[in-house]
Amino acid sequence: MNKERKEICLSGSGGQGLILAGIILAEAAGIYDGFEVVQTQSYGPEARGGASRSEVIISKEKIDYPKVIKSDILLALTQQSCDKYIKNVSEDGILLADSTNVLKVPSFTGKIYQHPITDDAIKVIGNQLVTNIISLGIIVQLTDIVTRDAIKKALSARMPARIKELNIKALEHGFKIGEKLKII
Amino acid sequence: MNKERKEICLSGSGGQGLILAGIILAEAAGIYDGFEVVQTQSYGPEARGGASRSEVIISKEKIDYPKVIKSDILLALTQQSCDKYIKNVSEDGILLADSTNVLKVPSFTGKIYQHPITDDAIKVIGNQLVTNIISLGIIVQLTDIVTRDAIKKALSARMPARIKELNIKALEHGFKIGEKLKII
Amino acid sequence: MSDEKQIVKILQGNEACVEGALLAGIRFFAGYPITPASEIAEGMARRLPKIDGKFMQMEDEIASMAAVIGASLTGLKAMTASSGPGICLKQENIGFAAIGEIPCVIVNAQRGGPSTGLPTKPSQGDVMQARWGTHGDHPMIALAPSDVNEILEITVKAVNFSEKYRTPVMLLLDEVIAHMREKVNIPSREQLEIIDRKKTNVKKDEFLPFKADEDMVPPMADFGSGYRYHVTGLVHNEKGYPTSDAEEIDKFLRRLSNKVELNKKDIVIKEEYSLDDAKIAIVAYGSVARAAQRTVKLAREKGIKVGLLKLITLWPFDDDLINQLASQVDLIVVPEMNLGQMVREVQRAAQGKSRVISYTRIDGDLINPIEILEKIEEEMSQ
Amino acid sequence: MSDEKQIVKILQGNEACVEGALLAGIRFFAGYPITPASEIAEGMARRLPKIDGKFMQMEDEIASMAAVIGASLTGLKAMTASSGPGICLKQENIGFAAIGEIPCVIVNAQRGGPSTGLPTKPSQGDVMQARWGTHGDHPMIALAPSDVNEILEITVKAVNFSEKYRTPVMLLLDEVIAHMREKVNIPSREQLEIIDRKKTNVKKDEFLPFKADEDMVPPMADFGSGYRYHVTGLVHNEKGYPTSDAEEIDKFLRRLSNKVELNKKDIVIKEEYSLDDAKIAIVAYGSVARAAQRTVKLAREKGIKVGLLKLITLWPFDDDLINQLASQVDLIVVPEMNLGQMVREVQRAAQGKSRVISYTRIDGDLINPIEILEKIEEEMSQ
Amino acid sequence: MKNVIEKYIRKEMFPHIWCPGCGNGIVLGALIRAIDSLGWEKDEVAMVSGIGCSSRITGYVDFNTMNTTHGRALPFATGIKMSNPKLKVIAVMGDGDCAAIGGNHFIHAARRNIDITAVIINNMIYGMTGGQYSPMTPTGKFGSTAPYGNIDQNFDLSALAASAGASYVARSSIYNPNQGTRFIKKALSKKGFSVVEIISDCPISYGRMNKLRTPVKMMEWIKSISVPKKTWEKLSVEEKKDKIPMGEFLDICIPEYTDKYKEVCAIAQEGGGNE
Amino acid sequence: MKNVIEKYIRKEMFPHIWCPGCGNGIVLGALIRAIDSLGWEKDEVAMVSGIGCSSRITGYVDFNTMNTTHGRALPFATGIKMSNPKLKVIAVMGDGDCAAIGGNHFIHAARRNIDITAVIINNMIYGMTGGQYSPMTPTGKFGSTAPYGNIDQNFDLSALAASAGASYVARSSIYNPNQGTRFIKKALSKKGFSVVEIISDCPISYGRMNKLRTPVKMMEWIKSISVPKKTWEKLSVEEKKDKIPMGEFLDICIPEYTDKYKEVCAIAQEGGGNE
Amino acid sequence: MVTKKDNMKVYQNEETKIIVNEEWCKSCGICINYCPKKVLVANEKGYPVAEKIDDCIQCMLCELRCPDFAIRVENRKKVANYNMKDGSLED
Amino acid sequence: MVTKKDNMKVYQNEETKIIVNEEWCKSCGICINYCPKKVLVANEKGYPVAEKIDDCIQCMLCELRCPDFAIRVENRKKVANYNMKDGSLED
Ligand SMILES: Cc1ncc(C[n+]2csc(CCOP(=O)(O)OP(=O)(O)O)c2C)c(N)n1
Ligand SMILES: Cc1ncc(C[n+]2csc(CCOP(=O)(O)OP(=O)(O)O)c2C)c(N)n1
Ligand code: SF4
Ligand code: SF4
Ligand code: SF4
Ligand code: SF4
Ligand code: SF4
Ligand code: SF4
Ligand SMILES: [Mg+2]
Ligand SMILES: [Mg+2]
Repeated sequence: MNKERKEICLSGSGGQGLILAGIILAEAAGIYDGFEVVQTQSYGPEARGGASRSEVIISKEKIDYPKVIKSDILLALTQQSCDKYIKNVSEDGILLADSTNVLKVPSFTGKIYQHPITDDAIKVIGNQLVTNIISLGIIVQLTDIVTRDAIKKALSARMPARIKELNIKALEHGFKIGEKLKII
Repeated sequence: MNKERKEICLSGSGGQGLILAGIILAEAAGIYDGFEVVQTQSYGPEARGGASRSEVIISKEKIDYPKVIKSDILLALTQQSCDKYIKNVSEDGILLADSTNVLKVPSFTGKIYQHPITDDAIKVIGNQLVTNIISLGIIVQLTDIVTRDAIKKALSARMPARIKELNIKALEHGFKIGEKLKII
Repeated sequence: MSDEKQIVKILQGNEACVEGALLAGIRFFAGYPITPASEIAEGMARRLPKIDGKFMQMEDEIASMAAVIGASLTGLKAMTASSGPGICLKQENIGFAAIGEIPCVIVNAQRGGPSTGLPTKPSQGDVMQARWGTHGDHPMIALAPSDVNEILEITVKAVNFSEKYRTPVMLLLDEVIAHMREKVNIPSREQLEIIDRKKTNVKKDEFLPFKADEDMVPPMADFGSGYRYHVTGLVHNEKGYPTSDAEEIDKFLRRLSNKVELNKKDIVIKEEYSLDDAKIAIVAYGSVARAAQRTVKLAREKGIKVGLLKLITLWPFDDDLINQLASQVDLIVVPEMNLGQMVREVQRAAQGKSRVISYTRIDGDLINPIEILEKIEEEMSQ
Repeated sequence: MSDEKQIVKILQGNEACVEGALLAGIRFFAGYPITPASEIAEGMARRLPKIDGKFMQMEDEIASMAAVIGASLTGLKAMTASSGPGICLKQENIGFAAIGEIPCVIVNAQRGGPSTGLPTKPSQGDVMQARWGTHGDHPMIALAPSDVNEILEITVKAVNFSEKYRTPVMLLLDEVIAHMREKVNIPSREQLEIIDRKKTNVKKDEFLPFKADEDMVPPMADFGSGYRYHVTGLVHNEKGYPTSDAEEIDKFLRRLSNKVELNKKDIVIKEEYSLDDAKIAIVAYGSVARAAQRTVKLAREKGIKVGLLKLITLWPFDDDLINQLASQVDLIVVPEMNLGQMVREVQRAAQGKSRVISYTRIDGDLINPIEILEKIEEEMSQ
Repeated sequence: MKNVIEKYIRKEMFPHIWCPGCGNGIVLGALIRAIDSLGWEKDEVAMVSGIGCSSRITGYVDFNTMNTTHGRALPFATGIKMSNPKLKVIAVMGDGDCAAIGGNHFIHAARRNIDITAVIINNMIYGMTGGQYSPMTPTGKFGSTAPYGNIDQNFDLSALAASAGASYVARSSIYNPNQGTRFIKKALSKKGFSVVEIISDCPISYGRMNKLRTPVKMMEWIKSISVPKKTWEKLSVEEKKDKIPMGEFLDICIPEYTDKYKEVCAIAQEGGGNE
Repeated sequence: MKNVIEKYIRKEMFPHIWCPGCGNGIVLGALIRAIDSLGWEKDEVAMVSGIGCSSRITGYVDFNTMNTTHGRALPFATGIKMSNPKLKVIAVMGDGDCAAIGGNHFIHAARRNIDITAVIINNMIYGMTGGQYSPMTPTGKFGSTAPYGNIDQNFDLSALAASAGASYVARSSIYNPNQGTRFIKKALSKKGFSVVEIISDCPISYGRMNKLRTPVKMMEWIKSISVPKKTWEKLSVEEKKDKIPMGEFLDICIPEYTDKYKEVCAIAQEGGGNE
Repeated sequence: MVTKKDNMKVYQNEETKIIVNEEWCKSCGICINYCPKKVLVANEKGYPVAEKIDDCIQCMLCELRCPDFAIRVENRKKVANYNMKDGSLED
Repeated sequence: MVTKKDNMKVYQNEETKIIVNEEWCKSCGICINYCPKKVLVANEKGYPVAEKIDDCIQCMLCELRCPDFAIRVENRKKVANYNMKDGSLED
């Protein structure tokens, strides 16, 4: 990571596990890679887990303003979130769109990566719930925002035993896709 | 009444009807004699009628400060109240002490009148509860602070029919005592 | 006839409050007893049923405040009364009345605090609470009369302001004036300016319950009158529905506060005594203002040029008024029966243009005129 | 060993608050759920039983506050947490804790108000309520951290102050920092200064429960420890019994407030950024202070000499600090997520020595660094 | 032809904010059907709620509606009813709203026997705030503030309402919406304070923590704990454990508050009373 | 030889502030005698009250005492009991204190079945504030806020406590101080939430407005409305009117709250729970 | 027979008309699970499809239990109405 | 026999000692009215005087019902104690 402060926005709809993804990413960066890190989210009416956005800021220095100013990386798992948050991505930023749901990618000056992540979760890993983790894998592989080792450790530490293996599998699948996307 | 502002302090213990006496005096002065008037009192813990002091200020002009600064007239129905409030009577003021209870009159530069008012209430009128009204009668007769007509009207207006006569009798008894005391 | 109109009575402050409220059109009262405000409830309990008004003693102060708001929504002018401990409990629902823009009057007959404190002794310890007691930014009008006639008159004003601005209004009494009896001239309704809330007259399906007119106040409709709408304590849009749109939020919350702040001219009531040539000003309110009035007399007798600015409207606070005063005088003394609350506002508004000092008394007795004078003389000699 | 002492975790603000509280010795928590404070209760529910501490979910916020006070009297360090609507309800019993001199900590994770307002959005709308929410003159300490590490650290301080001064302490979070996750270095107990309340050691029949030492704070005794005494919300004498003696009242109420006001030096915590050569100062607190920190950077990059005074202790308010700052700079900007609350205190303390302006945002989003900078530039061009 | 539901809802507010499978919508349906069956005008109905997921209900119906503060629906409703007794006043509350913070208002409204119908949507949890246990969470079940299992007894709201002075008390569940509609209709028709408690689900909060994550699982569980009142009475103490009786528990005729208040006005206006 | 009362009171506070003939003193006597008969140490007793004339009681006894805020005695007491379960915790409340503003805490303390004894001095009026009617003022009687007669139903506190989950519930009166002492003793010995309601007088406020101005007249009236529980059960509805049953209404053994909390700690410390 | 109108899916035969509002339906599965005649099945998005509409007995349970007012059953012969048969569900 | 000690009035015979604390007594009249043996009469200030102390049966009712702890009955033969006979007052 060469920029002082990296801003990542993970967006989608409630129930897609984006807060958890943000936390894992933050833990990877903060605990295992030794960066400073802030993770925030926005909620719907009162706290019923209806969050649609989770933000992570990673920096070598102490982080002052804790919210995303311009995202360096946007993950969009739904069309709505893609349309809404793309405006706030920096000009040379990165968009990762889940083409299962994002059918129309908005015009954007930065880099665009597309992959049917939800489809993969269902078909390759066999569980829609790991869409978030596959996404993490792709992002890490694409951007080296944290080390693969760190994200793996963070994921392992978070996951209860019975679903750990499944999630690691999802993460590694994400790495693979990331590698492929990078080449394209 | 020649002084601009007259301050009267009616003191004793709770249950002696001093607030009522203050109100009647205030109504006599305010409604029937056309003065400006303020009546205040002090309470014990919360409002269980444990007041020990009722103050009336009568004036030809609008009354600013509503509390007694130096009493012109002090009625003391108990020893305790006499000892406590005598300090705050003006040098040429008047003390009316109920000698049934006030056995030791403190030294005082003004005029002192003494009469066993409670005894009279019991023995002459036949009801201890009219001690306050006899006292009013004495004060009015002694000081002309309000007209006798006014105090009589105010008393009549306040009292329920069944005890009106008794109270008028007490008031008039007070007038008589006042007259006697004046002569002494 | 004209004799009958002006009835003269010796009334207790709390009784005058009842009198004023009924004249202003209060027809619903819900309360819970507390010293020194109970006589207001007792008066209402006696009087309201005689005129088909509604009196309710609720299970607590929270419920009283709620019932008052509910009643106001049906179109009745509504009031509650309490003192410190009870006012604390009302705070959450006062906030609801503010955000729901529901007219109502809350009387606080102040006694010594904090907590149960000094239940039968006077205080002015709740004047900052009156402004800031409920959470979040909200409008607040608070009025503090200083004699029994004024209680009647200002109670009418309190009801009027609540109706005019669709907002809770706090009427701040203190134990001295609440329990004091004075001669009162009771006016007739015709002699008074009585303001009723603006009612909507748009078509029923075009009604936007929180769309304000130019005066920043939306016209209202009674529950049951055929205009069906939604009232919520959530931040809402003109339709009355919850919103999380930043622009709508901003617009609504600013209007809510501004309808009071920007109408200060109309809301601020004050009286001035001997200020014209004064070099020293006393700023006072409530029963203390009456001591200060006498202080002015006493000081002038001694040749000291003291004047008095008596504040009746405490909130919104009139910065300009104080700022001008500070330009004129060398010293402002603020005597209060608390540890120095409104003096902070005076200091803020004076902006260093004159010295501002606080004189405080908290032992349960009314500040007397001589104390204030002594304080002034002490300050003069410095 | 030293590795084990400093544990690094990614914690949510509310979690850091739990962590800090437990380190400071909190062993009793009573609460009632509310967004955005619920995670504090949830953390306590999980953690306290593991260390034989007591967690209670009460029937409402009033009861929670009461239970906390009762618990503290038995010797346990005690805490509650809520947000605006619940804080309103706690006010009466906060006053009781103040007058009874019972240590306890109240966390207010602020959300948008008034009333139900904007339950999931951040705000700083309760900072004046923190000072003036309960009726009557009372002491108040209120602390506002601005990052997750600081939450942990300041929570410890809040508990310490409450114990040291025997007084309720308000810890003011806002939704941003309450729900935000950051890297936290969790210290060991040994690395922290932990203050426990002074205990009495006089003979049991000589104990005067409200007789203060020189520091104005009376030593305490636990209920059940053999020192039997009376605690009341009435104004009381040194023995703890209700008094109506003017001198005792005055002495007690002044000591009560002064033990906080006159110990300002110890209680005021603040941080300064680039103030040395600043001609413009930002005064900020809570999450907004972090935006302001960046504003300072951005401004300096542009060559504008801006500095930041970050207030952590909001109450007692340090007039002198602001007054000095106002002497140094030409302009003070106070950005707040409310309609301008602490700015009033800044204006008061500045006494006209510098211009003081308010920048407000209330639409539910954190103020950003650029807005503040723009405001500064706008003011500079005037 | 307009559907009965459509006649009463604020369509622009739909789809509503409730989670998939949340019982609040089922109760709303039952309530609307009951009101419709009585032929009431929309203008004459006032509906008041507190705060909670369930309390959002007032935003969805086209009556005179109020979404107040947490726990306080009943005193707000009381102010409305006293001021305009012609209005039909309904208070809808969650279990936390009604039985935790609002418990006092509940028993006092019952004591006054004021003509208000209280509908309690009892999902046995604080839904809105994310699953803390409520006074109605069964002993032993989990909540986010009861991670080791809830040790509190829970209220029998019906017994409480009855002992406090209500006129009509009944309990049903979202499994049985016809019964719910019928009870609500009776409650609405009752002059006096009437209470209908509807056992509901919250797959998100209650379900998540109690291994009942889907609406259907929650519904099955509700079915499994429901016992008709008549059956209930015959059960042993042991058998009653973890079960909830359904049915009507009280239906009496006693003087109503706003009626009695009219008498007060009459006495006052005749110059009576205790002078 | 020291009198039993003297052993427990703060003599410097006497004579107390209560009015002549006020029942608060009689209840205080009964309470002290009950505690004495159990041989409890003064140090191990904590007594908590709210606000009202009756609540001044805590100032007069030489225990760990607390005179709190109006209506809140029970949650304060709950904090004490939870924190130090070894303390014997007693909450003394007035009828307004307990049943009006404090009603919710009352039913919740009962629901938790926490080991606190609640003693309610029911003089059927707000004494301290000068005679406003309370939720216990009998229908038809007068108060300063009920100048035309009280139209409210009043609570049956015993029924309420029982339906909310208490372990022991009894009622006596100041006419019968031995019975009061006996019930309080049983209540104190009970593990769990126990309630003793003592019907009391207030010649000043209640008496003044209801033609019972002397202590003896009030006492006679209390005697006249008291009916032993057994007799009560045999009365017709008509005969029950204006009468109050005296006796023990509930006495059961169910798990107590601080005990159950110990189990929570055990589970937590064994690493159990719902992760 | 399936017709489409806005987000309304209409299934009907001569006796019964079942209307599913797919904009409001949240795929909770309640209607499908509790249809006594198994008339309804879930499509790939979880919305109910009236596959066996001919088996429908118009018991209305799907409509009454739908938390989202997203399914309606109309009796095409009689006036559409909801079922108020008391106690029909007592169990 | 009457002795005086501070404000304590002591009335006694061989079996019974009745002590009235006149500083605490508020003349409520309860003890006097409810003494089953009419042992007590009021003096001019309303304080109880044990005129017929010989009739006293040590039922303790005066002591138990005194709201001011102002009257005490001691059994001079046995150890003074209060009466805890259960149900003795049931009526
Ligand atoms: C005074 C106050 N305390 C707490 C809250 C937070 N709060 C909002 S809803 C709720 C509980 C909701 O539970 P319930 O009443 O059962 O309704 P549900 O969401 O389950 O339908 C709480 C505690 C609040 N808004 N106000
Ligand atoms: C929050 C609050 N509300 C009201 C009061 C005023 N107040 C003091 S005592 C009391 C009622 C007393 O009645 P009760 O509890 O029956 O006790 P009693 O005086 O009859 O013994 C009231 C309303 C208060 N102190 N605090
Ligand atoms: S959280 Fe629970 S109660 Fe709230 S809407 Fe979702 S399912 Fe319903
Ligand atoms: S007012 Fe009534 S309750 Fe209070 S002390 Fe006097 S008699 Fe007792
Ligand atoms: S009406 Fe009954 S049978 Fe027909 S689809 Fe619905 S649930 Fe099935
Ligand atoms: S019950 Fe309603 S919301 Fe649920 S699947 Fe069926 S139609 Fe959709
Ligand atoms: S003990 Fe009994 S008999 Fe003797 S004086 Fe007292 S009441 Fe009378
Ligand atoms: S009962 Fe007590 S207070 Fe009353 S008269 Fe007898 S001794 Fe005196
Ligand atoms: Mg619920
Ligand atoms: Mg009472």
